[in-house]
Amino acid sequence: MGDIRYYAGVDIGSTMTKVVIVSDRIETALIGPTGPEHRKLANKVMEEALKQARLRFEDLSYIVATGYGRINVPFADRQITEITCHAKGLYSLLPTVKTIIDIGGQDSKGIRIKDGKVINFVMNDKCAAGTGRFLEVIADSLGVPLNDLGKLSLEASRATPISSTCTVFAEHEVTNQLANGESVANLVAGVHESIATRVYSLVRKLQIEKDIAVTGGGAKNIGLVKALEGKFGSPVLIPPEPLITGALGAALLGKEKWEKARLDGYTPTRSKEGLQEAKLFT
Amino acid sequence: MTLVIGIDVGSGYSKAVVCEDGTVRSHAVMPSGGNYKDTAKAVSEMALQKRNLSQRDIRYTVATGYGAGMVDFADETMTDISCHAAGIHRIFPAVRTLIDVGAQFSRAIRVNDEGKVTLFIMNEKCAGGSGKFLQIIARILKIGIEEISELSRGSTKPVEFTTGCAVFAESEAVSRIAEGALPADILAGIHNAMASKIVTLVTRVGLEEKYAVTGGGAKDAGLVKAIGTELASDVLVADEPQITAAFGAALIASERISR
Amino acid sequence: MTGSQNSKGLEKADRYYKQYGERAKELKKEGRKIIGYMSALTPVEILTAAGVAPIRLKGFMDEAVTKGDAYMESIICPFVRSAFDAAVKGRFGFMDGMVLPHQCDSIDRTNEVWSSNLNLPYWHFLNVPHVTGGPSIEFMKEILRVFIGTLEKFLGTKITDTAIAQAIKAHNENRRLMRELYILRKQNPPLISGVEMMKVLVAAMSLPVDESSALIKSVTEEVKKRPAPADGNRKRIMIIGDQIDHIAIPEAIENAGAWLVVDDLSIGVKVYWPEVDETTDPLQGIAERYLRKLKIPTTFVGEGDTYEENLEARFGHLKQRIAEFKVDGAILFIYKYCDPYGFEVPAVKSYIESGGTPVLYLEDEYSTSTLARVKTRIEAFLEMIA
Amino acid sequence: MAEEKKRRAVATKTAAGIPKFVRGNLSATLRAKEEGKKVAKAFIHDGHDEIMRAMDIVPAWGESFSGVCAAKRDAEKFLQKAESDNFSRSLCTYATCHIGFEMAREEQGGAMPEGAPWGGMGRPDMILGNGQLLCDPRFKWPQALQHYLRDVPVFVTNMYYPPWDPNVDHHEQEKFYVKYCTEELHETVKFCEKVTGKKMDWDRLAAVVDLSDKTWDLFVDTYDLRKAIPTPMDTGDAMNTMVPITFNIGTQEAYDFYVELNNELKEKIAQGIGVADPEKYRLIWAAGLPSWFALNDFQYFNGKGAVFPVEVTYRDHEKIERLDLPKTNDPLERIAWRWVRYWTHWYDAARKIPGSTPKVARIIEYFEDYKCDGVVFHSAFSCRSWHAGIIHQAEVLRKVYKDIPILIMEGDIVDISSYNEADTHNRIDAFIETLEAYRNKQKN
Ligand SMILES: Nc1ncnc2c1ncn2[C@@H]1O[C@H](COP(=O)(O)OP(=O)(O)O)[C@@H](O)[C@H]1O
Ligand SMILES: Nc1ncnc2c1ncn2[C@@H]1O[C@H](COP(=O)(O)OP(=O)(O)O)[C@@H](O)[C@H]1O
Ligand code: SF4
Ligand code: SF4
Ligand code: SF4
Repeated sequence: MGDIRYYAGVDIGSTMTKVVIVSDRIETALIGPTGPEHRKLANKVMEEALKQARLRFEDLSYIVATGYGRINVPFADRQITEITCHAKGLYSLLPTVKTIIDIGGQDSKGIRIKDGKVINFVMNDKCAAGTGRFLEVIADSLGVPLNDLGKLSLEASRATPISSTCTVFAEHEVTNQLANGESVANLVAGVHESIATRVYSLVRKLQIEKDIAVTGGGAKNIGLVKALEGKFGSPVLIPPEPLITGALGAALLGKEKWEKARLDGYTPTRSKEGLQEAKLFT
Repeated sequence: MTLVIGIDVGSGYSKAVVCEDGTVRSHAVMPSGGNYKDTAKAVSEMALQKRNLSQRDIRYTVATGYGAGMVDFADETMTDISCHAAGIHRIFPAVRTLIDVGAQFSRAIRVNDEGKVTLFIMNEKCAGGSGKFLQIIARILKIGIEEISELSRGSTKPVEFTTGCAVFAESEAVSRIAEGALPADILAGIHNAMASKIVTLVTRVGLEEKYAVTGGGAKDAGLVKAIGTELASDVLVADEPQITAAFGAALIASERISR
Repeated sequence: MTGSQNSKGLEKADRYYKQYGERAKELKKEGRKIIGYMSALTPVEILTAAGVAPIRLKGFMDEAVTKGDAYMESIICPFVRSAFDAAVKGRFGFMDGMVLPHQCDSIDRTNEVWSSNLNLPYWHFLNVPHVTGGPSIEFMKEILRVFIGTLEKFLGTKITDTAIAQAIKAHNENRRLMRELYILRKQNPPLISGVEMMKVLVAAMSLPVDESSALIKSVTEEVKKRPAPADGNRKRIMIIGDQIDHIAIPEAIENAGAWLVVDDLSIGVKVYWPEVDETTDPLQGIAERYLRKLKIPTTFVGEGDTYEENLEARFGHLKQRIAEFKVDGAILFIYKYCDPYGFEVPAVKSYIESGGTPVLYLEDEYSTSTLARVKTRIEAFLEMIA
Repeated sequence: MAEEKKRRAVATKTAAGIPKFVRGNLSATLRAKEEGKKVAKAFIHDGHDEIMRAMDIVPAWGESFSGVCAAKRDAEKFLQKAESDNFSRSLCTYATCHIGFEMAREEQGGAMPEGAPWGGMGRPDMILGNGQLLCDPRFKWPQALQHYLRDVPVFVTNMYYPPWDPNVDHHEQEKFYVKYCTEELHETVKFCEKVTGKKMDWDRLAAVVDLSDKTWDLFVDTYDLRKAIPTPMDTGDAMNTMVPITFNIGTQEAYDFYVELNNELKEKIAQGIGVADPEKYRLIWAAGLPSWFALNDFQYFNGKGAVFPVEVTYRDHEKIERLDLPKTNDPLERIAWRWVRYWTHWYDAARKIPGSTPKVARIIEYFEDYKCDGVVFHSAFSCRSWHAGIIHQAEVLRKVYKDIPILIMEGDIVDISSYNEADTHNRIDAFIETLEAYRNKQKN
């Protein structure tokens, strides 16, 4: 092992848990295959990731937790918001990017970065409309796997307008339209259009500058990405694995913190806690 | 025979009530699904079949509810607000305030001494206070909607939800369960959250004794209790609260043929 | 822990904060009349001169609005809704009367909703103008006279000019004392935390002026004596908004690893900096303070020759505070449905940013239930300016 | 489509001239430069109309502009533009729509934003506001606008009227309120003189004020014709025919318009032509600006036999004699008295009914005079000024008057995003059933 040091980032999202371990390169990246039921089991994903990288927990020098569930991850050394982490992670992958749009399960955000640093950001409010969760709900009720939504919507002849903003009622609207003979593809396209509209009006509050990147789970959906490109009137960049940018950023920030501490003349001690379940509510 | 039928095509459930001279002969309830037209037919068939009747035996049909317009065989349509009032008036003539908890809307309705609506208010365009909320929670608890009532009974410390959004509450409930919260406490938490939204509607129309809860939500004793606690007074619930509007529609149908 | 003698001030503030109105209740038992009021625009000097105990109404961020919504539309600013809800729930049951000054639509368009639902023995709507020119000062004096007249009628006593002049002195002194306490926050780390300060500010507005002054004094002494907090390596934050009167917000800021060192709130700097001129006619002095010196977006300022000049007149004080208190970042916390503050957001944000201070703009409800998202934003903001 | 046809049948012919007025007002702002006139961004109902008309200042009405955008269902892009600079969606959408429009124009170096309705509106040379009792946007909107139009001078006056207080006699206060208003109006004139470089012609001003008094009276007489059964004109129509009195008061065209409308209504009455056939229910529109994007909802009511012979919205006038205005030679003082009395003349009516309020007293009077059966309120979420306190009005109305059917609708003036036609129609249906129930009860 010698001098190689390992740092981990854990992104406990509202929908998925992501773990990235870095050294001088990305050692491993793992996305919790589970749904919301298990997101507190960040430790399990971490174990998996360690296994994959053939490392032991003790090999990690520093762990940063981020995401919606970052608050109570006992084995993390530090918590950093997903905004900073996404910016960091994305910048390391796509350094030309100035505006990031992150579409996650619980919220959508717009982040403006300059030299890898956040200079401004916006987040949506407490409603599921315009978030990835909206997509999940619709995918579920249409019986289409989340993975296929994007492709499917590309076959649409038009985007069916969805009039309800409320996710719950929109779901209802979609099922009704379906019964009335509207095609699944058109409906999915309509849903993408509706989310893109919401996200666009949110992100507009930033002085949008190119390049624009889309990250988070929403970026895995080509239909949504296309709808967004339509709104922005320009193509957007997508990182190779958009789900992990937050965790990657967290790991990189961990590395940075650790190294800076070393320069300042001390070695940060790891949190005493071993791998155990996180808590999301107090 | 002066048989009539009232059909309530709700956004969640469709209900049919067959009446003869103002008394219920049979009724049926089924999920509305996506195709209101077919469901309306199916639910009325179902109610008729229970008494070996057919649509030909029916003198008058009144359709109501969200999808009333799709019931092409109806003689007349009425809004479910009036039908709820008509129905509850026959069941509890003393009731002056009515709380209807349906799948998509919750409403507070004031009824006069003749069973006519004098004022009504609905919830806004957010599912946070609607019956749909219950369905969502039942799904994640992997229980039938009819089990909610019983299950919520044992709660000792209701969960306090950090969000009013039905969608996020769903994920929150999931996590809470994973963290060991009891289903009973989750349900009680949802009941409290819903009750406080519903009670606002009630105070807006003015609470007058007596009051009743109707609609599918009234089948949930936990919710009814939470509403009662918020309002600090007793609440009436019919035996089959969910069919109140369909019953009301049938009563209106009877009225039509007696004229 | 310092000795109990010394810890009195903060402890008291904490108690009055937690049991808001406790002192008013006691005073009522002693036979004092209690007059509640809304907003920074109520001339408390006149209430004090009348011999009543004034208490400013507050909201309760951690309580859901339940009763109030039955009478008040949800298009009203959530702070007013919360305060009204508390009032109809009887939390201010000790009030003999209330003064509602014309501040904004959320307040003045609900005047009748308040008055008829609370049905108090005394009620006054004080029609404070929105502009500040000469005719407005004269007009303000007229409505102050009407106000005084109704109070006199209610109390059955005369409110003399001498009494008003004395009250002005007392309130100026009170403001001076509070500013002294604020000054202790200029140090790094500040001698008093934002959370503690919030409690003091809230407690102070629930007390008669002399008791309020005594409280502030004892807090100042206590704070000066206790050892300074160690952690000086934190960002220094300013918060700007209308009535933020719950510790949840300073807590969110300070738990995220920053110090809240100064504010521009309507229960803080906005009311404690401007004084009433003691050398002129009392009503003239009061009119000028409330119309011209109080920096609140509901009094229109536009007398300058250029827009830039007006910006200085409207927001110049913010830059001063930022410099004096060495602020690293400002949080603009505006309630939804608030037109006066809402329309200013682009102007105030760009004004502060032009001075090199980053601004986080948050638009929110008045509720701790939505705070989780606010916290994330605050944390991200701190990381951003780190 | 069927509804479109019906719509034409019920509307007055005279109302067909309204688009000309609206367009005319917009294009006047665009033409002003060539004609050497100054344009003022101004507010309706602010007491500035006559001053502007007498000084040849062309008013640019922000409310009208945003209303037109809304009616064309094309406001979203401007709302979003404003939102992009952090103007909240919860703010007055007349304001944010207009500000968004001006922002877009400034960004394009003065070029008219694409899709601005009817050629758009000219850039103002000055902005007039009024921090009056009516609403916050009336002084914050000008200030916010100046953020993007920095060279354009802003002037804000304050015109108050005594607040309603059952325990305080407003008569005593009227004088100093009028004095204050008059002084403020004089300040406004000074400001306008400075910007235009012209002096006020006081005789001309007096003539304009007389003309608006005359128009004011004619307007009320004309609207009173709607008391006829069946009513010849509906609120849906009135939301159009209010344009001349609201935006063109003090001009001969406005006066002439009401002459024409008056004739048409008389004719309709003579022939017994009503808005709805048969007319079953008469309703009062008791508060609220309409949803401009959903004016067809009035036709939906009409189709169910319900008509609105009267509304409080935009009926910003009562017969002059009723206001009992003191004599004065200062036309500005005249405006001030008219303004103050317009509000306070309801106070005495309110005092006669314990527990009532001026707004409710007014509803009761109209309800009786126009022989109404029910009350409809509209609550628009982005304007607190007219829409806060509606629940309270409804409650007081029932308490001090009688048990009458009431409907509170919810929507917005400009922002269509929360509007749902099916829901709205469903509510209207239920309300019609309620009216029927009351009707039957009365019969028994
Ligand atoms: N393969 C996929 N195809 C399309 N959408 C996806 C896919 N995977 C995830 N998503 C979307 O991404 C969201 C989760 O994104 P993520 O960034 O992990 O959010 P969070 O951090 O809140 O868990 C889901 O709500 C879903 O909408
Ligand atoms: N047995 C039950 N226990 C609890 N809640 C129920 C039960 N049955 C139905 N519900 C609730 O009633 C709602 C449907 O009510 P209903 O009056 O049929 O609505 P709608 O007419 O809008 O379809 C469901 O959303 C569910 O919340
Ligand atoms: S509108 Fe729907 S999605 Fe939005 S908060 Fe309400 S329930 Fe949630
Ligand atoms: S926050 Fe705004 S709307 Fe609310 S009371 Fe203050 S000024 Fe008025
Ligand atoms: S009255 Fe209402 S709509 Fe008109 S400017 Fe004021 S807030 Fe806007």
